[in-house]
Amino acid sequence: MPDIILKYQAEIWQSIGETFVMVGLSIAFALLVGLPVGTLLYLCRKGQLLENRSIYSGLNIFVNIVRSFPFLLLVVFLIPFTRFIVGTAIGTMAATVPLSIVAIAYYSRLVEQALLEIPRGIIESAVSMGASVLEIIFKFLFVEARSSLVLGLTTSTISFISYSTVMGIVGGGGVGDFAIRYGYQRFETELMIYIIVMMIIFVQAIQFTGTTIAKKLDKK
Amino acid sequence: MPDIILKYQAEIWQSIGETFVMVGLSIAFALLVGLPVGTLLYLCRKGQLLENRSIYSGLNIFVNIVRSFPFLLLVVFLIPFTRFIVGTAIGTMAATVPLSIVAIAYYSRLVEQALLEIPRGIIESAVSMGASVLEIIFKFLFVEARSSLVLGLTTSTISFISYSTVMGIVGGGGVGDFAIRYGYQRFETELMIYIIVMMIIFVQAIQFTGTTIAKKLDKK
Amino acid sequence: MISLQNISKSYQQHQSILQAVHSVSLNIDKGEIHGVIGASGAGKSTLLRLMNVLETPDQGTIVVNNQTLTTLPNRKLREARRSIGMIFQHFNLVSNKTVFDNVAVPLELTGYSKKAKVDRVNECLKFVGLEHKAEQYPAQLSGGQKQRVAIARALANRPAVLLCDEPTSALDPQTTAGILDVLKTVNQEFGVTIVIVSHEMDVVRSICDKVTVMDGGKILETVSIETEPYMIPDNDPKWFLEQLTEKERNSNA
Amino acid sequence: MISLQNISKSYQQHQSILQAVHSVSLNIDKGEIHGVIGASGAGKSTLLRLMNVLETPDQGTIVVNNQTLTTLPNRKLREARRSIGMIFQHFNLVSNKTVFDNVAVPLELTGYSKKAKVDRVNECLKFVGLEHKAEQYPAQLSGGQKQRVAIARALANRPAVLLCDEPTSALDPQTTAGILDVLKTVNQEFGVTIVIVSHEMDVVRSICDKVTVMDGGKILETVSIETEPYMIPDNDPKWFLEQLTEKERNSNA
Amino acid sequence: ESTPEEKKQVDLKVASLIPPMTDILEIAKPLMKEEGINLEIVVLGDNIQPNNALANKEVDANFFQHKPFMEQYNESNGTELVRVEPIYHAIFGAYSKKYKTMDELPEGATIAIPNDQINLARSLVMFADQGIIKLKDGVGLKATQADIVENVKNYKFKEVDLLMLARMMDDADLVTLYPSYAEPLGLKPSKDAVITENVNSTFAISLVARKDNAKSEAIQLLAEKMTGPEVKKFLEENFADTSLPAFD
Ligand SMILES: Nc1ncnc2c1ncn2[C@@H]1O[C@H](COP(=O)(O)OP(=O)(O)OP(=O)(O)O)[C@@H](O)[C@H]1O
Ligand SMILES: Nc1ncnc2c1ncn2[C@@H]1O[C@H](COP(=O)(O)OP(=O)(O)OP(=O)(O)O)[C@@H](O)[C@H]1O
Ligand SMILES: [Mg+2]
Ligand SMILES: [Mg+2]
Repeated sequence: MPDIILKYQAEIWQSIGETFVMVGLSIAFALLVGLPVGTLLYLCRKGQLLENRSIYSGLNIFVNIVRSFPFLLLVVFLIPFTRFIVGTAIGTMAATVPLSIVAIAYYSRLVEQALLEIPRGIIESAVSMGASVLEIIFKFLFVEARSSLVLGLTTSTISFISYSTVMGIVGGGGVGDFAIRYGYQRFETELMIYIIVMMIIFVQAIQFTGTTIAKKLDKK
Repeated sequence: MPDIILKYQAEIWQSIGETFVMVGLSIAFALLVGLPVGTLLYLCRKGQLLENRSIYSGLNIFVNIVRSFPFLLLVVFLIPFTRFIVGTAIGTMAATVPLSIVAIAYYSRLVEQALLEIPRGIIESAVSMGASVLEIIFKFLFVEARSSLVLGLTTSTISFISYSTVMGIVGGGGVGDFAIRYGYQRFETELMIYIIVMMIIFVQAIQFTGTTIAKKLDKK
Repeated sequence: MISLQNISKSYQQHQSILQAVHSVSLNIDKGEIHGVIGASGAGKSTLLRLMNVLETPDQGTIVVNNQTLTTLPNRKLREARRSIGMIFQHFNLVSNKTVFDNVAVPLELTGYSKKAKVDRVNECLKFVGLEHKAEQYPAQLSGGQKQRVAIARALANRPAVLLCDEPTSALDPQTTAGILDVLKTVNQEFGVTIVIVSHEMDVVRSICDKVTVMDGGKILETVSIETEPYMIPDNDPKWFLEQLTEKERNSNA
Repeated sequence: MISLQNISKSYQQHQSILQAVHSVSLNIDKGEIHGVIGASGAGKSTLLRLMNVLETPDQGTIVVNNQTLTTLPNRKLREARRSIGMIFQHFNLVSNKTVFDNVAVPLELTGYSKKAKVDRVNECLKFVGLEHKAEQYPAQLSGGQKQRVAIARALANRPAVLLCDEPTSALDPQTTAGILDVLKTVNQEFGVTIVIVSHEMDVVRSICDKVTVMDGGKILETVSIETEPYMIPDNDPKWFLEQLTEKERNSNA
Repeated sequence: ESTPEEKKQVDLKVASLIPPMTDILEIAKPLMKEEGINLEIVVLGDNIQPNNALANKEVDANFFQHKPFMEQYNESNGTELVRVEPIYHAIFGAYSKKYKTMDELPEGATIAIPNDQINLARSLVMFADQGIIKLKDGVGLKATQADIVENVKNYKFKEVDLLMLARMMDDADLVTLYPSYAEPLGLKPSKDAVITENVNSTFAISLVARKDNAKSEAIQLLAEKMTGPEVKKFLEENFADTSLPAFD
């Protein structure tokens, strides 16, 4: 193990932990909120099962607003909200609030797109069986789009990691911020490269896992 | 027109111009390079037409590396390359280099995913007609996936705008950076809000255009 | 059982409007096996899809099982549809579910117990001769096998009405005979009303009580026919050979 | 013209291996119309897909038009395939191209001039009776219309060999008769070799010179038959009615 | 069982950005512990958030800015942050790879300067003080490029993030740098700078707190430790001519 890594061992472990918290919670919110929001976006579209102009426009605008904010300013704008939710606006937990909101907006768009690829015939067969909307979602849409949904979550997770590197501004920490602060700002180039290599391996592993699962799930 | 906007009119126009240059070039590279790279990723996959483990792994790793780098550090790492390409590492043109590389990586992944949704039968029919790989790409793959490709480019463009807001660090400018520097750092909150509203409208317009075109193109 | 009153359905096509079904009225009695025939594009599939309001008619009322589907609130319509089985011209199987799971879906929707579900699915797969393919995915099946899965799925929930869009179009004569047998059985034993779109005249003749002939979106006529048995071939591949050579001999003679 | 030597093809299924085609050898002469029949899942589609190496055989050689497709380099294989038309069981139309553009694809691949292309596409659409649907997209067509587009597409490039997987499965008898006429014409006038998988015995009898019967992945036998004309119905919807009532009368009698 | 000493444990949170600021706080940490004060260093990533956090009482003090910057923040946000103690001078300078003096710098040369308001102004003021450009009268630390009224040699000022400046030595003819950024490049203000600013106590990096807690025992104790001999020794040993103690 290179000296420089040993020297900063404790900080590195801590920053890995912080990244896990930030990205982990973002994924959780992407799934718990982004998946439903994306599904609603799809269902409320023109010509779809729950066609509803106002819900569609509302969600669509929410997603676009979140995605059009410069991320730094989104973080700043959300500070009052963050303080309301987690009691403070600095630190790792505080960083998860803007990250999760971006995660929701980001993943919901990919979910919408994945569902749009499902052939009409499948939905027709579901309707003809008298399936309720919830049943259509769980027994047809999510089954048929599952490999796209996994690929989308993979892409999203990698983006969340990338977003999390900016969270240093509110003291969120994480490996990306560590690389910037210790490696870049202190010109510890070697340390920075080790951290970046670590991140690349990590991202590569996520992509590999995602692709493999998606392939396993795809029976088309 | 609010006074504060009139006061900074010149700067705002300039920053809009800078955003257009950065995002425009990113889109151009996404299309010129990202589209082919994504298509290759798809074609070289296991079980596909040009199955080729080494090309696939190579491109896949390139895309993952770009996407796993903290964006700030990517900008820094690319400085020598940027300098080689545009002669300098500061300014709007210099900012387009890392942005375009991110654009390529980002869009190519979405292209790969869009092409994966094409039913096998379509490709089989192309093969049975004796179409060459290039003909399959242009006369079948891109035709059948065109609405997904447009939606993917829409999502990407919005991400590029978001990425471009960070390019102030190398003097790239742009509206996002303007909002950060004048609005956030100089506490001109009103100005910041105007700019953000402008960006939201802009993003909304892009999304609307993309969705409309995609819908027009989709005949499934 | 099924009653269509003055039903029309048109589609926007390029620059013109196509009247796929035009002021059609039709009554089908309970327990009847009703055939629909006509040229390609005559509007047969559209008519069938109107019967469970999969296509909303531009005008007219549709009554199935004493319920006016065209005015039924959503929840009620769903319930009504659970007792209307449908076999699609293009099968519409869920490609990420196994054969077993595809057939199980309608049972899950009506809340069958696990045990009852397994039994019923296996029973239906046996009807169509696909017990051994239960764990396969649709992409691994031949055309005829897919079609038979779609038939098993439509039968699974013991529907009161069965709408079949060319249910034997991908099947060889032997398998067709087997499927027709199954349809006749459910019709006779459980009183299932069956509407069957088909272009195979032998099939229509052998199973239908009444037949509606469509042309250009309109009903030309509905006639009652007496069914004549579908010549059921042995389950022996040599049958194909005999068919060919026997005829051969005939024509040589 | 087509010669298969000891061809095998197996698929991985769940936990077992399925031998879809098992050591098949078959010779089809130039200008022959060759039928392939057999039960659902017998391996007919697989055999057909092997003939233009759309499925790579596990073993054996395939020679078409004096070219050994199994060993041909990629470029040559592509060229060879341009003169082999194929009609798929599931049509495989490009859903984002109009009917016209779907049929035009093979012509663009061989570099027809714009004018020649338009003429030829219109000609082929006329063969299948779909001139008026040229600007429609596949999603706007009925099942039979889609199938006819697939037929027009396969004919467009004036192939030397035509591989047809149940080309009339979605067609009513009248349209079937029309299509069979077209196939016979290209066979007689241009010497096109045709392989036709079908489960409609009437179709096979009426058009094939030789017929191969498949069972469980193997060839049971190949027999020569004398074609007996397909009863060509009038292009009048009343024909359906006559069919029903006439038989009716017969059986009443 | 708890001893009276443990009962007195006080937590003190201080926001900061980069070394040597964070180093100084690290030195103070064990010293504060002895006094029963648990010093927690909160590292943030831009130069607005530490003041926001302080104003919102999420931290008790911060250590990253000079007085004018704090005053500007107070003015814009209606807050009452106060300087507790100046700690060290970071001498701003301009460096070049190619040129040794301002006279060598050709007409139209590119000068990279920070892009945040206060440091942008500070570098413009530095050039103005040396007579290289002229600024509008009385703009002081509000200066932007728009306030340049005279620029005889037609220099082009390029605004770049503070973090990025050190990497711009190859791209610009002249780069303005904080010593903490110049040092890793082996550049020392006294020896290598083309020009430096006048040492001016207004720009000393200072410990800042709020009006309501500035006088508190813990903050005062921290100020004391940060100006103690340990910090002085550290700065002299490690940042001899880049960060000069602003206390004796
Ligand atoms: N891609 C595949 N993966 C696994 N098994 C397959 C695949 N394609 C075909 N099979 C199996 O191979 C066997 C032969 O299939 P094939 O499609 O050739 O039958 P077929 O004679 O055309 O039948 P049908 O008349 O029903 O179309 C079937 O049992 C089928 O399940
Ligand atoms: N979604 C649609 N959009 C536009 N036109 C449609 C649509 N669906 C069907 N049509 C048109 O309506 C007409 C009737 O179609 P339908 O599918 O009912 O015919 P069919 O009698 O079932 O024919 P086939 O025997 O070929 O399946 C056809 O001309 C078809 O082109
Ligand atoms: Mg139909
Ligand atoms: Mg088949």
